[in-house]
Parts: sequence; C-alpha cells; structure tokens
Amino acid sequence: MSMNNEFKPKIVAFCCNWCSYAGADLAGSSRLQYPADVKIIRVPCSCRVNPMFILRAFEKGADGVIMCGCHPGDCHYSTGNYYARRRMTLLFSMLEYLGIENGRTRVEWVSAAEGVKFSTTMNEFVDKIRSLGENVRLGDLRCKD
Amino acid sequence: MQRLIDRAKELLASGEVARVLGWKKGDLGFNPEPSYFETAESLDNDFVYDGFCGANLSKYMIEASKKDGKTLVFLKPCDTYSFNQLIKEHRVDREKAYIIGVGCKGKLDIEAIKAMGVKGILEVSGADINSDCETLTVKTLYGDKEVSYNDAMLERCHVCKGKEHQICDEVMLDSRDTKDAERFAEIEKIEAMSPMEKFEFFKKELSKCIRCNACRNVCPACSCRKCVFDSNKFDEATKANVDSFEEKMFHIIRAFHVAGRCTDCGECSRVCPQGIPLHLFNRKFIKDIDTFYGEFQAGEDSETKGPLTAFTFDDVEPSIVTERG
Amino acid sequence: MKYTYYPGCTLRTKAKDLDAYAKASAKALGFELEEVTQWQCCGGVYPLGSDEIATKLSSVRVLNEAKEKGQDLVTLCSACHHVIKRVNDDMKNVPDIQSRANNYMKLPEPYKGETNVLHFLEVLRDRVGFDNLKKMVTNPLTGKKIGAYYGCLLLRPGEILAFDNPENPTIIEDFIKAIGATPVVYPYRNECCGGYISLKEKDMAKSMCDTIVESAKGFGAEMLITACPLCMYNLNKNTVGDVPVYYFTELLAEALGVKEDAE
Amino acid sequence: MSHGANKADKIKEISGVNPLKCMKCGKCSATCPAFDEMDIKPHQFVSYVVNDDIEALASSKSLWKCLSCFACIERCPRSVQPGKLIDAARQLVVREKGADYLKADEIPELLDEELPQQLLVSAFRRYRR
Amino acid sequence: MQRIGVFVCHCGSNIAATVDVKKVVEIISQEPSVVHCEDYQYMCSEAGQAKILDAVKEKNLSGIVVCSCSPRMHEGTFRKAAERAGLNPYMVEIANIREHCSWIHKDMEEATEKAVILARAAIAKVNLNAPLFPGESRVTKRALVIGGGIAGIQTALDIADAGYEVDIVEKTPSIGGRMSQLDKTFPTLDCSACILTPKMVEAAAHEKINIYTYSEVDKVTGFVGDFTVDIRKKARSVDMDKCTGCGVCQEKCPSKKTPSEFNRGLNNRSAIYTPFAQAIPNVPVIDRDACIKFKTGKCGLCEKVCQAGAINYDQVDEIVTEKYGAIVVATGFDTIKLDNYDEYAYNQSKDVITSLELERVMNAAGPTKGHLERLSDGKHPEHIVFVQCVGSRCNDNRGKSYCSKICCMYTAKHAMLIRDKYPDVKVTVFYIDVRTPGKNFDEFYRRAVEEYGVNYIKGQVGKVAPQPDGSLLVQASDLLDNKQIKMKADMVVLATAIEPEASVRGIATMLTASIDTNNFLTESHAKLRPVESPTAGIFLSGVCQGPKDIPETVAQAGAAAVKAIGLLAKDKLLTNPCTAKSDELLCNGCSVCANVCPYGAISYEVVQVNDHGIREDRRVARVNNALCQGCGACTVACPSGAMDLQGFSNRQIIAEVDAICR
Repeated sequence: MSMNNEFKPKIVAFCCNWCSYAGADLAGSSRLQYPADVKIIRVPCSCRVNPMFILRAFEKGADGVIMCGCHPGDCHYSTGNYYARRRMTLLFSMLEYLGIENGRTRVEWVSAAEGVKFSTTMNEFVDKIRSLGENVRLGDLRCKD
Repeated sequence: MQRLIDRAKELLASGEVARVLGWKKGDLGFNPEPSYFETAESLDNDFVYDGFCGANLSKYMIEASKKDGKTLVFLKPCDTYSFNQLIKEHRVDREKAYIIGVGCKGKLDIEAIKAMGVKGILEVSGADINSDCETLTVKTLYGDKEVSYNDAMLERCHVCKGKEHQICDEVMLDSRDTKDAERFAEIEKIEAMSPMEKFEFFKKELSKCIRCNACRNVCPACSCRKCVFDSNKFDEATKANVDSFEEKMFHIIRAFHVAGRCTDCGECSRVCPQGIPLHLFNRKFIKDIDTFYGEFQAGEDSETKGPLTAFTFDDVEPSIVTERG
Repeated sequence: MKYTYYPGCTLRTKAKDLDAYAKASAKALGFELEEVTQWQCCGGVYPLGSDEIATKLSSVRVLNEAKEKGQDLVTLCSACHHVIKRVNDDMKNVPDIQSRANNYMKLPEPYKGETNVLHFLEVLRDRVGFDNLKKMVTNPLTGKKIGAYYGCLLLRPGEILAFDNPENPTIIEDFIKAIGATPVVYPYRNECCGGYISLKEKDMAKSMCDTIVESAKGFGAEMLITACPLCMYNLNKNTVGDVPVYYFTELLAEALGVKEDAE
Repeated sequence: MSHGANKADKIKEISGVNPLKCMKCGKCSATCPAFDEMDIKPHQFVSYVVNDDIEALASSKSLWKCLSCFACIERCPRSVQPGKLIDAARQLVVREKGADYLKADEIPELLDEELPQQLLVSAFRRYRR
Repeated sequence: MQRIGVFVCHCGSNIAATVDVKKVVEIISQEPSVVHCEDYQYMCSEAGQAKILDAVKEKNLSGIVVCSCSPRMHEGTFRKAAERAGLNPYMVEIANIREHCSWIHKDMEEATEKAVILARAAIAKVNLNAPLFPGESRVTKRALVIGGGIAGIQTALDIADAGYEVDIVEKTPSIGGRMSQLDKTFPTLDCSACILTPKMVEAAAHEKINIYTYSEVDKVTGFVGDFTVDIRKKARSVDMDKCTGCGVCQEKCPSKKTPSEFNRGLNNRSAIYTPFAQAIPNVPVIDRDACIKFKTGKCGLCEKVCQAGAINYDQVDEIVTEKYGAIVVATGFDTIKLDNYDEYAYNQSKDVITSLELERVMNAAGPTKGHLERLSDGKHPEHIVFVQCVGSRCNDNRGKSYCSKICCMYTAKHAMLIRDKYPDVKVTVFYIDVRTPGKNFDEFYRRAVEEYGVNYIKGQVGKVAPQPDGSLLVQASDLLDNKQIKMKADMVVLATAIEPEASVRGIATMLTASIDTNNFLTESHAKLRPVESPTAGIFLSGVCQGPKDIPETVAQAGAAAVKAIGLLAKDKLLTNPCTAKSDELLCNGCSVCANVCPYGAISYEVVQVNDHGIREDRRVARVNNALCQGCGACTVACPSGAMDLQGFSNRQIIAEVDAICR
C-alpha cells in the first residue's frame, strides 16, 4: 500500500493498563485499523507516565507521543489521571512555549469500551504527525553545532 | 550593617545560636559570598550585607539543620519563601534556625552594570543597605561613573514579590519597594512569538549552556540528595556524554521538577555564568499554574499542597494547549 | 436596546405588514430594529449541497455587519431565519465552509459565527420576556382562540435552529397567552404547508394545508397565526378560507395598541 | 468504475450522509407529508444510492415532490436523513445544464397576485441551477 | 545480561496470517541477550507451554518474552508456565502482536516490522526485569450487594446460602426492584409478584442476609478482599423496630398528592408510604418533601394514629461503616425520559404510555385496578398500537445506540395478554425487527401472531397526532406494502429504551469500576469474564452490565455470586508485587509522594543510612506493600527518582521507549 519514500512517523503511545490498553485491545479484536506507526507501551496508570519518558522518546527520534488514560473520574486508582492531566497540561504548554509544534503531543481519555475511539484517535494522531512531518526541532534543541 | 553584626555577636555570645550564616566580603567589592561565622572576630572582619548580597541563604540551611545547635540565618524577604518551601518538604528544621529577616532595597547585578558599557570596574559605592539606594558610583580604571541603582538591579528585583518576610524571628533594617515591571511580561512576550521565533530564541539561549550545574547547585528547590541526572535511576549514569537525553532536556526537566515548588527566587539566572535567562522556564510554569489552577505562590506558607500534588475534578484538559492555537 | 434587523425580500413586497407591525411593536416594547444597510436576498432556501459557498455569502455579509456593530441579528421571516441561522452555524462549526467563505469575503477580520441570530419571537421570549410583554399589553385579545402555525423552517433541524422543541413547541402558544388570547394546541402545527411546492403542485399543497387547518379547526381554533409569508400564502390560497390567517406581529401590534401606527 | 458509482459518491459527498447507517426502519416514510406523491419512497432513497442506481433516482418524480420540510431529517433515528440525499440528487440534476425542472417561460402562468417572492426564490433555488 | 528466550505465537492464523512469524524469529534471534527463539502454532496450548519449560531447562533462560495476544489474555498463563520451569513468574513479558498488530494491520511487511519492534521493546524490558514476590492480604468474609432488585436478591441469596454474610443496600424503601412493578413475565406468563415475593421474603428471613433499605452507598475505600464502605441509612422517620406495618398512618395521611414512583406517576400516594403492598420491609417512610409536618410544622397526624409509637420526626441520616471482601453491583435500570420523542405525543396525551406504565395499568394493584382503560377518560380502548424501538438503536443524540433487548418479548406478552383478556380490542404492533433469541421466545411471539391475531406491521411510526375526538391518529409506514398508513388508535404504547439506573455512575466512580459511554458497567472480558468488573473484587449482576431479561438476570446474578463466593472462600489473597519502592539513599523525605498516594500507602520514618560512608539519620519514605496498588503516581511526583515502581520501573519504560524509537 504505502510508498517506500513515504514519511513513516515513529509514534509512541502510553496506555494505562485498565482503560486505554484494554480499549486498544478492543480496537484490535474489533479489527479497527490504524497505522502501524503507533507502538503502545503499557503502564499501570496514566500517572505513571513521567514527562522524562516523553522527552526521552522525542530525543530518541519519536515524531509524536500520545498518552491515553481512563476518563477523568473513572481512574482505576481513583485519582491517577487527575495528576497526569496536570502534569501533561504543563508539559505540553512548556513544549509549545519552546516552539515545538504542539500537535506532537496529545492526551486522550479512552475507556475499555471505546475501541472505536481508540482507533479514531490513533488515525487522527498519525494524520496530524504526518502533516507535521519529521520531528526536527525537539532533537535540535540544544545542538551546539 | 553594623547593627546586624552587633545582633549576631549578641546571639552568639548568649549561646542562643551556635553559628551565623551570612555573607562574607569577596575579593572584589561586589562579589560577596555565603559563609558561616562562628566567632565575633570573623563577623567583624568579614561579614557584609549590601546591594550585592543577592545570594539566597535558605538552601544552606539544609546542611545547617544537621549541625548541632541553632544557626542564625539572615533571610531577605524573597529568601523566606524558599525557606518555607524547604520546611514544607522537610528539608530544613525550623527549630534549628534563628531567622533574622533583613530589609532589602533591591539586589544588584554586576553584569547589568557591565552591560551599560562600564569597563574596568574596581569598586562600586552607594550599594550600602543604609544608603538611599538611588545612585551608584562606579569606580573604574577609567574614572568614576554614576549609574542609577535601579538600572543595575537583578531582573528579579524589578518584579519583586514584596518586601514582607514570610517567616522569621525578628526583622531588621528597612526595605525599599523595587517592583517596576510586570512579572509575566517577559513570558507573554515569548508566548506571542511565532513557533519558529520561540524555537530560535530558546535554541540560542540553551546553546550557551555548558552544563556547569551552577543553576542546580544554587537552586533551593533543587535540593535532592542526588539529582536524577546523576543517578542511574532512569539511565546508565553517563554524565560526560553531551549527546545524552539529560544534556538536551536538562533544563526542561529541571524546570518540571521544581514546578509548583519554585518560588521564583531568580537565583538560577543570577548565577548562570553564560547569562541564560533560566527563570523564563520556571516562571512559565508559574504563569501556567496560575492560569490553569488558580494563583499559587510557592513558599507563601509551609503547609499548602503544591499544584502538582493536587487537582480538581474539572481541571482544564491538556488539549487547552493545542486549542489556544 | 438596538438589534440589527434583516427583513428579507418578501417583507419588502408581499409581506409589508409583517414588517411594519413588527417595527411598530418593537418601538412600543422599547427596542429598535436597525435595518442592515445593504442586504441581499438570503436565497430562500438553505443551500443544500455541502459544497456550496457562493449562495451562503449574502447571509455571511449580514451576519458580519451585525458582528461589527456588536449587535444581535433579528429576523422575522421563517425562511430567512432558517437560512441565516444555519449559515451562521456553518461559519461557527464547519472549518471548511468557514475558511472558504472568508476567502471569498476578504473581510478585515474573518467571520467565525460570532453573531447571535434571534427570531423576533425569541426576542419576545428571551429578551423582553412574555411576562413583561403581558404587562405591556393595553388591548388584550381576550377570548380569541388562536392556533399557532409553526411550519417547518422555524423548528427544524432542531439541533441547529434550537428555537423550541421541534415536536412539541410552545413559544407561539406562550405568545398567544401573553397577548391575552387562548392558544389552541393541535398536532399538525409543525407539519409542512407545502412550501414552494404550491407553485407547481397545487393539489398537493392543498391537501397538506387542509390537514393543518382541519386539525386546528377541530380543536377549536378561530384563527391561525404564523411568522412565515409563504405559510401565510399557502394557508390562505389553498384552503376554503374559513379560518383566517394572520401574521403574529399584527396581533402583537393590536394587543399593544399600535396597530394604527404601523399603517 | 461506472458513471453511476461516481454519481453515488458525489451524492454522498454533497449530502454528507453515509447511507449505510440506515437500519430500514421506515420512520422517514412514516413521516413524509409528500409520501403519496412520490414514486420512490423516502426509505428507498438509501438503497438507490447504495446500489449506485442514480439514474432512476434522478429521473424519479420524488425529486420534485420533496418539500425539504426536514421532517425526515429531524426524526431519522440513524442520522441518515434521506431528505439530504434527495436534495443532493436534485442538486446533481439541476447542475446539469438543461435539466431544470422549472423553465423561465412557464413562470408567468404560475404566478398570482399574492404569491410571495420567497416562493419564487426558493423554487428557483430548488428547481434550477 | 539476561539469557532470554523469545516465543512467537501464530495463534492459528490470527497472527500468522498478517505477521511473518518466521521472519520475526529470524530477526529476533540476532538480538543481543536472546539465546533462544522459536515460533509455535498456539503458545497458550499445553504443547506451547511445554516449549517454554524445555527451553528454560536446555538454555538456562533467565527471562522470557512471548509474542502473542494481549497480556490481558494470557500473561497469567505464561507466568505460571515460567514458574513451573523454575523461573520467577515476573521474568515474563508479553509483546502484544495480535490485538495491537496482526488484527489491525493488513500489510504483512508493515505488521511484521511492527511485531519485531514490539518484541524488541519487550526484550529490552525483560533485560531489566527482576524477580518479584507477591505479598499477602486478608479477605473479609462478607459481601455487599448494591441494589435490591431481582439481581441483587438472587446474588445475595446465593452468597448467603454458601455460608457468607451479605448486606443488601437498596435506595428505595423496599427491595423488589423493577420486577415488582411487572404484572406478568414472559415467556410463560407467570405473575411477576407470585414468583418474586417468595424470594423477597426468603432474603429478608435469611440469617446471613442483612438488608438496608432506603439506604445508599456513600463512600468506598480499600481494595479486593478488604473494602470499607460507608452506608447512609436515610432517615425513615419511622422506627423500624416499633412499626407493625398496620398501614393506618398511610390511610390517615392528609398529603396524598405525590405521584407514586411505584406506579410510574400514574396515580398518587401519601407522604408516608410503603411503595407497594408486598413491600419488604413492610415499614413506611415519610417523604419529607411531601409531608405537611416537615413543610409547615403542623399536622403530625401519623404520629397521633400510630398505636405502636413508631413515628419519629427527629430521625436523622445514619452512617454505618462496614468491611467487605467483595462487592456486587446490581443497580438495574430505568426507562429513558421521552422528552426527545414528542412526535409520539407522550407528553401531549395521557393515552400514550410506556410499556412499563402499561404493566402498572394491567396490574390488579395498579392505578386502574388492572382494568385496561384509557387514562384520559377511563374508556375501554378499541384499538391499541404498540411502537417498538422508541429510543433504542438510535445514533442521533436523542436515544440509545443499543438494542434494549427485552422490548420485542414484552410487547408480544402485552399484545397477547390484551387479546386474551379483551378479545374485542384490536392490537397493532409496529416493528423494525422482531428479535426473539431465547428458549421458547420465537414460539411465544408466533403465538401472539397466530393464536391471538396480533397485527404485526414492519415499519416505524412517524407521528402520533391526538385528534379532537380524543383518539390518536398514528401515522406510520408499512414497509412490506410500501405504504404510508394512517390509523386511528385509542392508546399507544411505546417500547421505551432502557438505560442503567442514574445512580450507577456515582457508584462506579466510588468503586473505580469502569463504565461505558452508555453508563453500563464494563465487564472484565466480554466473553470470558462477563460478570467481573476489571476492578478486582467488584462483580456485576443484572442490567447494570447490559440489557437483560429476567432469566438472564437471574443466571448472571448466580454467576456473580459464585465469583464472589470464590473470592470469599479464600483466607488470603496474593497481592500485586508491582508496588512502589523507595531507594532510601536517594529519598529526600520531602513527602511529595505521600501527597499523591490515593491509598495512604506511604509513610515516613527516620532511619540511619550509610550513604557512601556518611552515616546519618534521614527521614525517608516507606511503602506499605499491602496498601500500595501500584499506580505509580508517586514515582512521577518524586523529583529525585528515589521512588520507583517494580515491574514498571523508570529504566524498564525508558528501555521500551528506546527500543521503539531506535
């Protein structure tokens, strides 16, 4: 299907074990397609996602990072996603402030029942990253030469 | 200043305190540095408190808290926020501190004077805390020059949080209101830039960094026993590698680690040998926290939960960042 | 209080009454209808193809004028209201239409659906308030049994028009109560009168109008009121005419005692 | 691909409707005030589009009987809204030159005293390009 | 460096059809630290697991990666296999190449490439895995059932019969639920009360069952085996111990204008009331919003007439705190509001009613004493029209996207009962599809048509128009005849969609049980774990999980009970070993971790540490492994990286990130 020279973004998706990872499983068992560019890392809760992980991904060449968790109010651990929400809001705002295209990061709340939402979200996100192109700026932030 | 020395000697003599934490004269007239004083003589000989005593002594109280007996510490109004924050984090022992809140008429930045084109500086007078602090006389190799005190102040003094001590046992000396700029004006200016302009701006600034860690060492919020950048908790500890993740992201992560805890004391920018305006990172977080979660000033007290360890059910979604364009 | 006012073509020709009574009533109620400076016809129907832009521009022009004046936009004719309200919704919520329309318009500042579009009845309900209106009525139409005829354009699609419950509306009934008369509720008040079909398919329009009028009559209506010149035409033209049809503004003007001012 | 299929796609595009969402409940036909005048009934529009039989739809009487009263659009439980499909089909037809349902020369005899402008304008919009 | 064995599963053709498993094996074999790599048809099979055992022994493996289906499916299977082979079970990682790869991609090259990357990420993680050992926690041998309808009653009876204590919390004044409102039940036409009442009595009399009616769950803390629940017993204003249930108070109560909830608002009840005659407990409550005494301070008639002296106006809400090992949710359903469906004239005409309202009309204890009559004028109807799928199967923001499942059958029941009792009444049913999967269901529907002459018309109703003569004109389509029908009816009955009881949302939040967009509680696995919530210790009974009829509800209630019994039968539970752990040499003692911990699992103590030769007393964080649930909130809050999560450590996650981005 895809052309050889087509831009294939590297996209990391952090998914919480209880809702969004299960949502991704449901997308799978419902055969809802989304691009292979997305690779999922399972974490127990969105509050396990350290901003350092996200920056690390960018540093190692990721073009987009998305974090999915349970809907606010539905966190398996009651409150984890509320902390995650604040952390990610501030991190994303900082990245935007540094001039990084703000579409490269995203948070989406996906429940275990939302296989369709998972797949739609991933399709949208991949489209967005494709439209942004390769991630040059983040890798470039402190290159002296 | 003499009053401070007298009072310190008195407290030392009475045994109320075992040592004094203050500023000692440097080799030049404008580079005092933090120091312990354990005798009346050393106080008489070396103690100084003037416009160049910008250093925030709060962080030194972490070590002082481990020593026997109380330590007398001089804290400027803005330093007391850091002290409170350190109490909140159980890093200093209030019982081990005798705090004299000292007045402040704005602290000076020798780099600001140099930036005015003043070369060959030998001495600066007019920075005495007892003077009116309006004009400085700079003695140089090329003769005397007069500069306005305000023009020579540190950036942080222009956006001063106020001259009230948040915590202390007694207050000495008068202060002078120095706030003449909006705290977030610089941030707003950057926010208004195009993404490419922002990127170029920060790239230029961050490229100056030599990873000397001066910012980290001076920061009262960076008080970890061992910094994550020096431990192997996230990665192999390979500090030398300039290409590593930490090297690139050091400042973002550092700012994130102190977000909600940074009192905006401005020490990072003051000590940066490369003149990187590091406070722009921390203050951006402060501004965002104020906007998204309500105004919060770290160190205003020693109990309130920080904004990153709290939440409300209807906090803004991260998409607010993308939506605002 | 001043509103930007869009009369539309029919109110300048066959339905001058609808307009004149509205203006006189507005004055009596203490608000002013400031006519759009250079309006063009709204097109009469909402452009049905999602790919049409040109036919939406006259509405955008009107909407933008109201925005520049910082006023809400008031309409009277059901068709105009329908078209302008839906175009406004497109301009607010459909990025493609928004950007293409703005490309054509070349406005100093792009129009993004900022204007609030109100039907005259909504002004009465939401701004004046039917309770206040009731207090201002000098000549209540006590005893008159009136059926409200809504038609389709004011109510549907309910999600966008957001005018009233599209299946069981009450705004005109509440209006009727406010002017002192008795509303007659009948089930066909939100069914189509035939609309433009009556140009070529008279029989069809006739049967539809009959259903409406018969139902209203059956529930005891002595007269019908409407906001739409086309409904007015059809209901008059295509029925035997034993139930008279009025514009709601005429009864409003009458109740407020300003009917003569309008004539 | 056949000519018809292109037209079906065009109809889907213009209408913004996905006909596959239809569950064939018939509520549109239950609702339509012009049902009796129509040769192709509202609930049947969907299958004509799905089966690419646009020619039949384009030449149907129904195209000119639909009132655009939005009743089917309002009540459709599946967001298929056949009224939008018929409108799109009508658009396709009138956009093709010479296919106008209303000829300019037949207008005068249709007019009468009270006929409001609005009627003419909307009839023109619907019947002609 | 670990010695890792990688096993790539074909899952029949589920994986192998899209992922070139041989190629994956070929590439992965080259990875450093991989000493064994093979593929197999079904890794989860006995033979597949045997391959793991053999390889561990032969190659002395220290870690295992299985490239297969989701870890949510078979992580446990492979961990047990590893344990049998003598490895620590937590030395296993799963690369999900089915749900996250083969099933969602079509291009083989792409999918294979992705499978390799996912395998590499798992290998990178296993390289940093360390053996983990679960702790133990105790199990409180008592269950809580939320909701006292047929689902809750059945679950409680089954648990209690197994010998465990059960509490039922029911928010209305009586247990019984929706089933108590039904007149007859399909497909056998039993009288609903006749089969329900004995169950209610049995539950009330059971020595192991304790019923809290007029009560709600206020707060839930804890976790599987050890929940602590606050139950709010709302002030009944009647002393349960003194009341004899004589009913005089209800008779004498002068405030009789409150719509009866039990009769769906079709008639009124008094301010002091029991919802229905067979209520359990048979103790009334005072509706304080309706009671004249509470509104004005005057009246007090009930107190005067109560010979038992049971009326107590000063009662206040009482909070009871109990401990439970398992919680079963059985909150049931309600019908949707019909405000979005005014084309059916529900709000305009009293003769348009919902099916649940018809149950009350048909019931001898209902507002018409069981006589079929029009609610507007009490006249006997000649023609009744039933409309199916009102608000069900909609995707238009007005209704529900799902099929409510029970309507086809109860409509057939209603039609049949009416035709049976009143052969003169004509019955027409408008349907889109008639869905009758169930034992004896289709036969039941066919009887309605064939024996009772119910007129089924395929097509939906578009409008119900009340006529001046009081009749209703039903405008509908007959799709098979391609006609638009207009027929007169005297009553219209709407098969209204059902939705989960509104309070379930708050309960789900308290339980941290996941819930779908329609407010149905999510089951742990749609097929294999249909009565368990993904949250351990929470079980689902009845319609709160999805639309069900009575037999299905009772079956599921029993299943939920068995799952709860299985849990209660254990003395100890193994706890998740993936808990947080603090490195005391790095800990600042700053308390930030404790601030974000939802379980209060972190405490501080002063310990003497030896930090590279420096001995000093430090305040450091300690994690209580029995309380920690392993969310990881603390690990991100910790600025120094002292706090880490076992099984999902910083190094492990970063290794996965690196492997994916490399």
